[in-house]
Amino acid sequence: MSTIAEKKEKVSVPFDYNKYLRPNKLPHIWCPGCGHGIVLKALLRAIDRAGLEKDNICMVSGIGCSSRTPGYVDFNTLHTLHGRAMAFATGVKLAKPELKVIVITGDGDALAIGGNHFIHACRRNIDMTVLVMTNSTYGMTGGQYSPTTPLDAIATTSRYGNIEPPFDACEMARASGATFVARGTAYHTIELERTIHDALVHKGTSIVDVIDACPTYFGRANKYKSATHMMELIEKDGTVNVKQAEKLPPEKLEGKVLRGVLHKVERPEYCEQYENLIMQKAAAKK
Amino acid sequence: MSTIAEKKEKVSVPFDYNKYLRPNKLPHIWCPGCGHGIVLKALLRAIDRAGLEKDNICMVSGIGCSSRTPGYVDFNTLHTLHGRAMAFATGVKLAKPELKVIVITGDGDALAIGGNHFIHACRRNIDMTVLVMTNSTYGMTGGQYSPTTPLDAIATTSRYGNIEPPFDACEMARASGATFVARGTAYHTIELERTIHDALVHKGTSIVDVIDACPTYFGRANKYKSATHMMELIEKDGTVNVKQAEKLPPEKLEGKVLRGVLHKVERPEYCEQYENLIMQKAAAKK
Amino acid sequence: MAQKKKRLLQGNEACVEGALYAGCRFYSGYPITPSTEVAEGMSVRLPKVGGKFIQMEDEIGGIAAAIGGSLAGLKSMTATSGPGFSLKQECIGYACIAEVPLVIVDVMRGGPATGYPTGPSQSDIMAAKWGTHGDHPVIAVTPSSVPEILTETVRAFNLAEKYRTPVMVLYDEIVGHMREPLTIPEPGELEVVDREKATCKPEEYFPYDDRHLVAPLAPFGSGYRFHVTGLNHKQDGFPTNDPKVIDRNNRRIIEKVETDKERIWKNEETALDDAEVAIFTIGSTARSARFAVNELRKSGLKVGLLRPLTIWPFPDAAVAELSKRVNAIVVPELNLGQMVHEVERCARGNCEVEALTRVDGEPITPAQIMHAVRKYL
Amino acid sequence: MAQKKKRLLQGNEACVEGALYAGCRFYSGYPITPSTEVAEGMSVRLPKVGGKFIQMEDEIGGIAAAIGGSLAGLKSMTATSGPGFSLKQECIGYACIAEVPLVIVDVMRGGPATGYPTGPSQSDIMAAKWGTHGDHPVIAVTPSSVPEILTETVRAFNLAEKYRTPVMVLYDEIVGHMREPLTIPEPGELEVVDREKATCKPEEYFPYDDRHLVAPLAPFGSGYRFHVTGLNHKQDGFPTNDPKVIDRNNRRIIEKVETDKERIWKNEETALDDAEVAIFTIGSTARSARFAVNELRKSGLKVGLLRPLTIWPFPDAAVAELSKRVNAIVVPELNLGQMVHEVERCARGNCEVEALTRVDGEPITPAQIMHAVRKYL
Amino acid sequence: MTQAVKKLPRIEINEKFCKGCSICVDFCPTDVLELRGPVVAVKNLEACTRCQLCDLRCPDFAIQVFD
Amino acid sequence: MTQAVKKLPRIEINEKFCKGCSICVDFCPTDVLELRGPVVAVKNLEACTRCQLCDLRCPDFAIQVFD
Amino acid sequence: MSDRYEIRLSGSGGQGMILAGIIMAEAAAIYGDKNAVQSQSYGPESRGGASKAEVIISEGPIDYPKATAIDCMLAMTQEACTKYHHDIKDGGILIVDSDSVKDVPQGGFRVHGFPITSIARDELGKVIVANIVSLGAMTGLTKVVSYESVEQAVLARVPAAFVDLNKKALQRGYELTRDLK
Amino acid sequence: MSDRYEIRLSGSGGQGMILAGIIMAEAAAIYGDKNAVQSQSYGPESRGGASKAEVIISEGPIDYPKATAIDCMLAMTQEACTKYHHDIKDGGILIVDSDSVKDVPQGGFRVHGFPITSIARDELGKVIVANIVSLGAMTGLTKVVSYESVEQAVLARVPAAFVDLNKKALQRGYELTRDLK
Ligand SMILES: Cc1ncc(C[n+]2csc(CCOP(=O)(O)OP(=O)(O)O)c2C)c(N)n1
Ligand SMILES: Cc1ncc(C[n+]2csc(CCOP(=O)(O)OP(=O)(O)O)c2C)c(N)n1
Ligand code: SF4
Ligand code: SF4
Ligand code: SF4
Ligand code: SF4
Ligand code: SF4
Ligand code: SF4
Ligand SMILES: [Mg+2]
Ligand SMILES: [Mg+2]
Repeated sequence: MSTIAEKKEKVSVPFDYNKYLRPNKLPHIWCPGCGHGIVLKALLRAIDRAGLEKDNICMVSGIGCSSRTPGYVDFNTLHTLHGRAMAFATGVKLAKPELKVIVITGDGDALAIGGNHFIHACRRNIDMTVLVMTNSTYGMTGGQYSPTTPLDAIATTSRYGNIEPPFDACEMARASGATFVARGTAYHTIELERTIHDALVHKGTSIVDVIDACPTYFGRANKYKSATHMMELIEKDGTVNVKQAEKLPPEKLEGKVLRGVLHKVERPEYCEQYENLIMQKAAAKK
Repeated sequence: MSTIAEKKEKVSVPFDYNKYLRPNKLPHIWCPGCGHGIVLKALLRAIDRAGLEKDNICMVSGIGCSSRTPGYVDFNTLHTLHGRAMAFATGVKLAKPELKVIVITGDGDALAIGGNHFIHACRRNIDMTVLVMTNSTYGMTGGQYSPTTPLDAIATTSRYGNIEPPFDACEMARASGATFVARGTAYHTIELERTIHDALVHKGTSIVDVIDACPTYFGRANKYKSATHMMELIEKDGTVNVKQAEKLPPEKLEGKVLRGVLHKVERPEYCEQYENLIMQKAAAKK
Repeated sequence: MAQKKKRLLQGNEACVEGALYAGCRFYSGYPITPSTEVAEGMSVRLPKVGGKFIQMEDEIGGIAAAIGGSLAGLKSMTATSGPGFSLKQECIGYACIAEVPLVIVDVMRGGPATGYPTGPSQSDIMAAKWGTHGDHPVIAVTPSSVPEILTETVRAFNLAEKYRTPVMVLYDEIVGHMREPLTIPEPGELEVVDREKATCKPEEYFPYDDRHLVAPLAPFGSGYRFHVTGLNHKQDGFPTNDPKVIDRNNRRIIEKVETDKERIWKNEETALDDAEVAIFTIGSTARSARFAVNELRKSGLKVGLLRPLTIWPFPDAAVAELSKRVNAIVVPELNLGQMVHEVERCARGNCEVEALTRVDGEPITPAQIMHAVRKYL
Repeated sequence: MAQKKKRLLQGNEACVEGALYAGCRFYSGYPITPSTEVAEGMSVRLPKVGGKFIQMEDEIGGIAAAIGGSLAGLKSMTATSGPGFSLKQECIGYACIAEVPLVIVDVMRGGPATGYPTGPSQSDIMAAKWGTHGDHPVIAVTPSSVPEILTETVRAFNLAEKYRTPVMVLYDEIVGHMREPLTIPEPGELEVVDREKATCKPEEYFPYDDRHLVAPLAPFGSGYRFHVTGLNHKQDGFPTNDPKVIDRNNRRIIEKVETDKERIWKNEETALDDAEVAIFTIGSTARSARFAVNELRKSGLKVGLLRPLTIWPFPDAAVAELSKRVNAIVVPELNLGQMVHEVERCARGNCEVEALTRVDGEPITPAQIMHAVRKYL
Repeated sequence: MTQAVKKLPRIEINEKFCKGCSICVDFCPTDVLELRGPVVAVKNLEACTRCQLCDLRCPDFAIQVFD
Repeated sequence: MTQAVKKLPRIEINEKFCKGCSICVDFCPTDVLELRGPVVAVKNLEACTRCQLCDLRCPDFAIQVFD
Repeated sequence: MSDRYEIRLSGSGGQGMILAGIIMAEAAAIYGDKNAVQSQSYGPESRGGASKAEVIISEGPIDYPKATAIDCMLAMTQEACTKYHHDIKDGGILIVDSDSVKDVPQGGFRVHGFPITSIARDELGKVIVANIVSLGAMTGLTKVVSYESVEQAVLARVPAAFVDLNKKALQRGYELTRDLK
Repeated sequence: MSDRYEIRLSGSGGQGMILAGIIMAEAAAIYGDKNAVQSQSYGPESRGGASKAEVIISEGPIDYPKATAIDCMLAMTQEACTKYHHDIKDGGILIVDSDSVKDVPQGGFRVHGFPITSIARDELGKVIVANIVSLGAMTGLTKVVSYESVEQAVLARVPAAFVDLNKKALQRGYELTRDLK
């Protein structure tokens, strides 16, 4: 399955992103160095690898910089309201289960205002892949603290340092019932592509928490020198792959965030249950 | 600390509930056999044991049968909107940290419409004790399925059996950051009193998930013969104390829900942090 | 035909029958008194016809999922009451600007806030029109009997699909909970409007095609890949800052309803021909009014009733015309004065306009109306 | 006095200054363009004066916590824009029925839904009045300059505390984001109203004491133990089904504002004495209108401006009176026609009433107003 | 009515509050209580061990056991 | 411009898309790229190993490396 | 409106008054050839407390769905009787369960007391059918709907296993009124 | 209104046009003795793209806060210049950064081109102060506010460490206009 090695050996044509993009909508609105674009590219490669058809994909987002993603991709795309992506997506999926539903959301969108829809979608195990673009801030509105902002960090509404402990989106997803929970970063793009691929082919709610960076607001306010600097400190040095972690001594894991597939179980999917149980029992009870 | 034994030995005057009640508001509106009244009594005893002053208690609830509790008790009482109890409570507590804030809520109120406020209050670790009266239904509106309704159970909106897996409120609370997480039942009233007491004296967000029963809707729809029957099957036989569980073989634990204090850690409390960090830094930065 | 049978149904049950008759195949919502029976009915009935029912985590999720279901091609509905109606407001605006067909049932109860959950009321009439922020079109129908809840729910779906906009079915708790005999109409008996299909090539498809007041809406997954947003957008659905386009689109979504309002209006007139005093009211209150009109006419008093079945767009033409021929219009409503403002506006001082309000959780009685009307006779 | 210094402030910053001046010590909200600077300012300033700031998980939490803060005794505020305003509606109704003093700032942007986040608009005027379900009182002030945002925010707090009700501060993005010179008033310079204290014995305290239109509100934890609910309640705060009590309470919360509206109204009149045409407008549009009036007066044209600083309760008396002495009232607004309905209602056909609407994200210019007005001269 | 030698407990039942749910009856370890029509009643006071379980589990503040 | 013997890769840069964030420059293992004014440019094509990291991490669809 | 017949059934929550009202309305409108409207009201406390259902029966259209001048009222509890008897019209009928209603109100109406609950419990063995017993009595006293229609309506609403019991209950109630006029 | 003086500063997001506008307004209203109103507009895409700030300066009250007939406009980019120059009034001034604006629009206004960005980058070593250079030039050309007021306003807005740099930038911009009139 691994393609890192392959890629290094084979000299290949680069990936044709245009196949999945709406090229006339580019360049996108994201700031220089914003991680959202990197994540989008990994997603497109993962979609390609999973062999999904454009007509069968419905991408749903909320509001935020990250939630602007659907505007750039050539699927059925639905840019909804702040926090409501997963609720809209639930309707789309239940109404038309043959669609592959992908939700693109930000840490604010998914975990602040949208927290309730997030946990309930996970609980139902409705088949959708959710990418949470965790940049620890509300980028769109100019850098307020979010539910994933680290303690003590500076934001426009925490100018004296943040006192609210951050959520771990993966823990939340698992506790609320998601059957596939993983984490990636915008730095580890090949790993991210593979992780997203695995999420896409999973049946049920698959959550991928993607650590990325908002150099414009989070970066500047917290004295990161550049997007690169953030990627190195937060994404590269701040995380460790869950497989590698098994081999590391606890000291080395302190303060590190785990990457990779953190949780995967099989549990009946919502729409299938609806079809199998509800429709059949209803038909029987004429 | 244990008082079960003591109680059995001493022949004592019964507990004077009237001290904490608004007697002219009774009898309460709850149906015959509804567990909410049992939980309320355990809470009042726990409050007494914790030595809390009536003037210093603010009890906040949402909407639901369970959320009617504040109307009967002689504290500062706030009956809010469906799902919003913890958000209102956050305001009360932050504005006046010297108040002991107790939130009474139902499984629908706390975990369906109120899920977002629930997880965020836990995350902030704001000092309040939250009793979730989990009766696996929306009692107030006549018995629809709730986020804690078991699979296959019958409700007025799941007449063919429920296909939505239930939340584990304790798991959710822990994953979102609550520093005290416990579970009790309306059957184990002495244990419940102790658990609530421990929650009350804990500094930070303390969640007590109380398994109780709605004989009127959940009970009738699911062929329980009586309130007693429900208490025996769901609360007594369906649960096991976490301490006992340690000694039991895994087979015996299958399908059982754990009671007792499931999680307790010390972490800075929100209002204290606000006082210590924010106010001080702000004052310094004149 | 053999099965055609009269049944005694509750208003909320008739709403379920109407929705199914109209072809509704998606329901998502959150229970709330006094609308809960609509959800309960849909949960039992939808699966039998291959439709989807889901109880969401809250009212916002309820309407959001319904919008999603509609975009995926199913006729969709949600139902609620007071507090839930307030919570749905943001999404109502979304359905308006994104032009998503949807039926929203609001069984009105006493407010504000939790108010009086089981008390009848007509206090969401203005909230139906102005509840969400920003300018937007509103269509709202106001049945006043159990059979009419069925037919008006069907009409609501028809209007929603025809104008690609959310349509509200507003009725008070009395009508929602009372039972009347009703024969479910046969297929074909009532008109059922289906969504206009996109027929062009996918490359040429614009979800907000400039050439139409209402463009066809292709369902997601039908080979037409397009973008839907709640931002101001161009005909292709993508966001824009172009003032001209924004202006045009904002005005168009209102005009599509306003310019066609003659077709959307539906008024019932009782004894208005020679009336000196008119009563203007809806829902259960219109039943009291009809009772009162009958009684007063028995005494030879010239009283009539104008009962709008479409309250939004407001029947301004009918009221304006009426105001020129009567001495007074009395507006009984189960609130503290809402429709009366609109009646006053349309009457332009031509006649007296008086509100008869009640907010104690009890219905307005025929006697109250008779009393109010007599003043002007 | 030494520190008294002129500063160039943004409208949203002036709102922060006004709130602090008025004694606001609690802010909870959720960021949203174009109101975010209010939250940001409060987050920096409140801790310095011992006040509390919290960014909640969403707008509902934002207003809910603010109501909680107010009940605990602190003057409280929340700020938002369009979509957030819609989300807060249910809680607004709660504050109305539970009679909790609160200031709600709504910096208006293009809608509906996400609409045009950075585009100026005045399209929440009707939503401010009718957004929440159920009948309820509304007070809303409408400043049109940066210094006025400060003074009107102070007035909003005063009104909120005096009438125990939520008060809205409504202004458009232009006024919210523009900068003007401003001198922060000294303590004492502006009136500051504090909440009436309960003085009776705790056993005799009724939070909704029948003997008052507005009863004193004791803070939680002050030794007065009482009950607050969003259900219809008796004077002791406990729920009731008694129709008489429900009626009385529902009417009282509206009457406390209606009967005192002469004191709540605040209108600015410009060149109205001999005007043949009047302009009625608010916010940034009133600035365009004043510019237009000045220009037209230079040409000897008899045009005047009525600018309400209190839009709710609607200045019906002023408009009615005006309608009798002018040929026309022109109502420019950054929406598709909202205030104009009220003006029409109050004018009762006495004069022409014309809306001048704009919804393309650009301001209404003086030239547009001049053009509209000239028709009637 | 009982001619007890040793001091018997006093079981106070508030008939206005009791809703006859039968919880106290069912869980009394010594079968002291019974339902009489819509409310609970004492049928066998001697057997009462003062364990207070009836009070602890009564949802309606309707029964208390005094020494 | 380069007179390579072995076949060199072709690095395509879309200057309209490039926002000069420098990520590709900083992470190129062989220092092939540099910022020239507001956009990226190739400074040392020979060193390119075709590892594609620049493409993978460019947020702006602005750089691709062809064989 | 002269043929408008107004019925109110009152008792406490759980006594089946609403179901009785529905059956009465179905008897008139589905199994009979009249029109009927049934309505009810309950407080926010939907559990316990006094509850009432109303049925308006008429040959023609029924506008106002609530009682204005009651032709026949049933009261199963004292509380309901006291609270709801005021609108009975002169010449109307008040049927009370004499097991519970001791303090019978006076007025321009006829009062009939029957031991409805004890008949249900003691004679028929199921207190739950008290509402059907009372329906029988009401049918006999009012004659607004035929016995056959009411019987059909009852049987359509009860589970097969309880058909006989309910039939008996209805009949027993009806019999109570045989000697009265 | 005759003394109403309208300024528009335009460029791309991040070039500090809004800050320059604020400084201009503060120079007039805080450090000078006039009245001033500053406003700006940005699209929903707040990042990148053309951005503009406007300042109205007057002796008396300022009603309409937006530009109607611009006395002086600054354009730092071609896009901004093309998009925003239309409202310059006859006899007005257009200042362009000649490094970026190659296609200079024609009209009844005077155009002054200065290599503002290169001066900032090459002479002063910090491209970021281009906005201050342009303020200097604007001060010199418009004379609507005194140099001293502008300098005070600049210094009040910049961190202590950058006082000298900004002073120099302002002066350098002002000097550009010395020989012009
Ligand atoms: C109901 C509502 N509340 C608030 C906003 C304002 N708003 C837009 S995006 C956003 C936060 C976005 O944060 P996140 O989801 O993390 O996305 P990012 O921009 O960081 O990618 C906020 C608060 C809104 N549009 N709607
Ligand atoms: C916004 C809103 N939505 C819905 C309702 C209707 N409602 C009232 S209580 C309730 C559910 C209560 O369930 P739970 O919290 O579990 O309490 P219980 O009655 O079971 O004790 C619902 C759906 C409401 N009052 N407000
Ligand atoms: S503001 Fe932050 S999150 Fe938004 S586009 Fe810029 S860098 Fe990305
Ligand atoms: S309905 Fe259920 S939860 Fe509500 S009071 Fe009755 S038994 Fe309790
Ligand atoms: S105290 Fe114990 S033994 Fe006595 S009646 Fe109560 S439960 Fe029974
Ligand atoms: S538990 Fe309480 S309410 Fe139930 S029967 Fe016993 S005394 Fe009565
Ligand atoms: S392919 Fe690799 S070596 Fe070549 S330019 Fe890109 S990052 Fe550098
Ligand atoms: S990573 Fe992309 S956008 Fe950034 S400098 Fe390189 S090519 Fe340009
Ligand atoms: Mg973010
Ligand atoms: Mg519950």
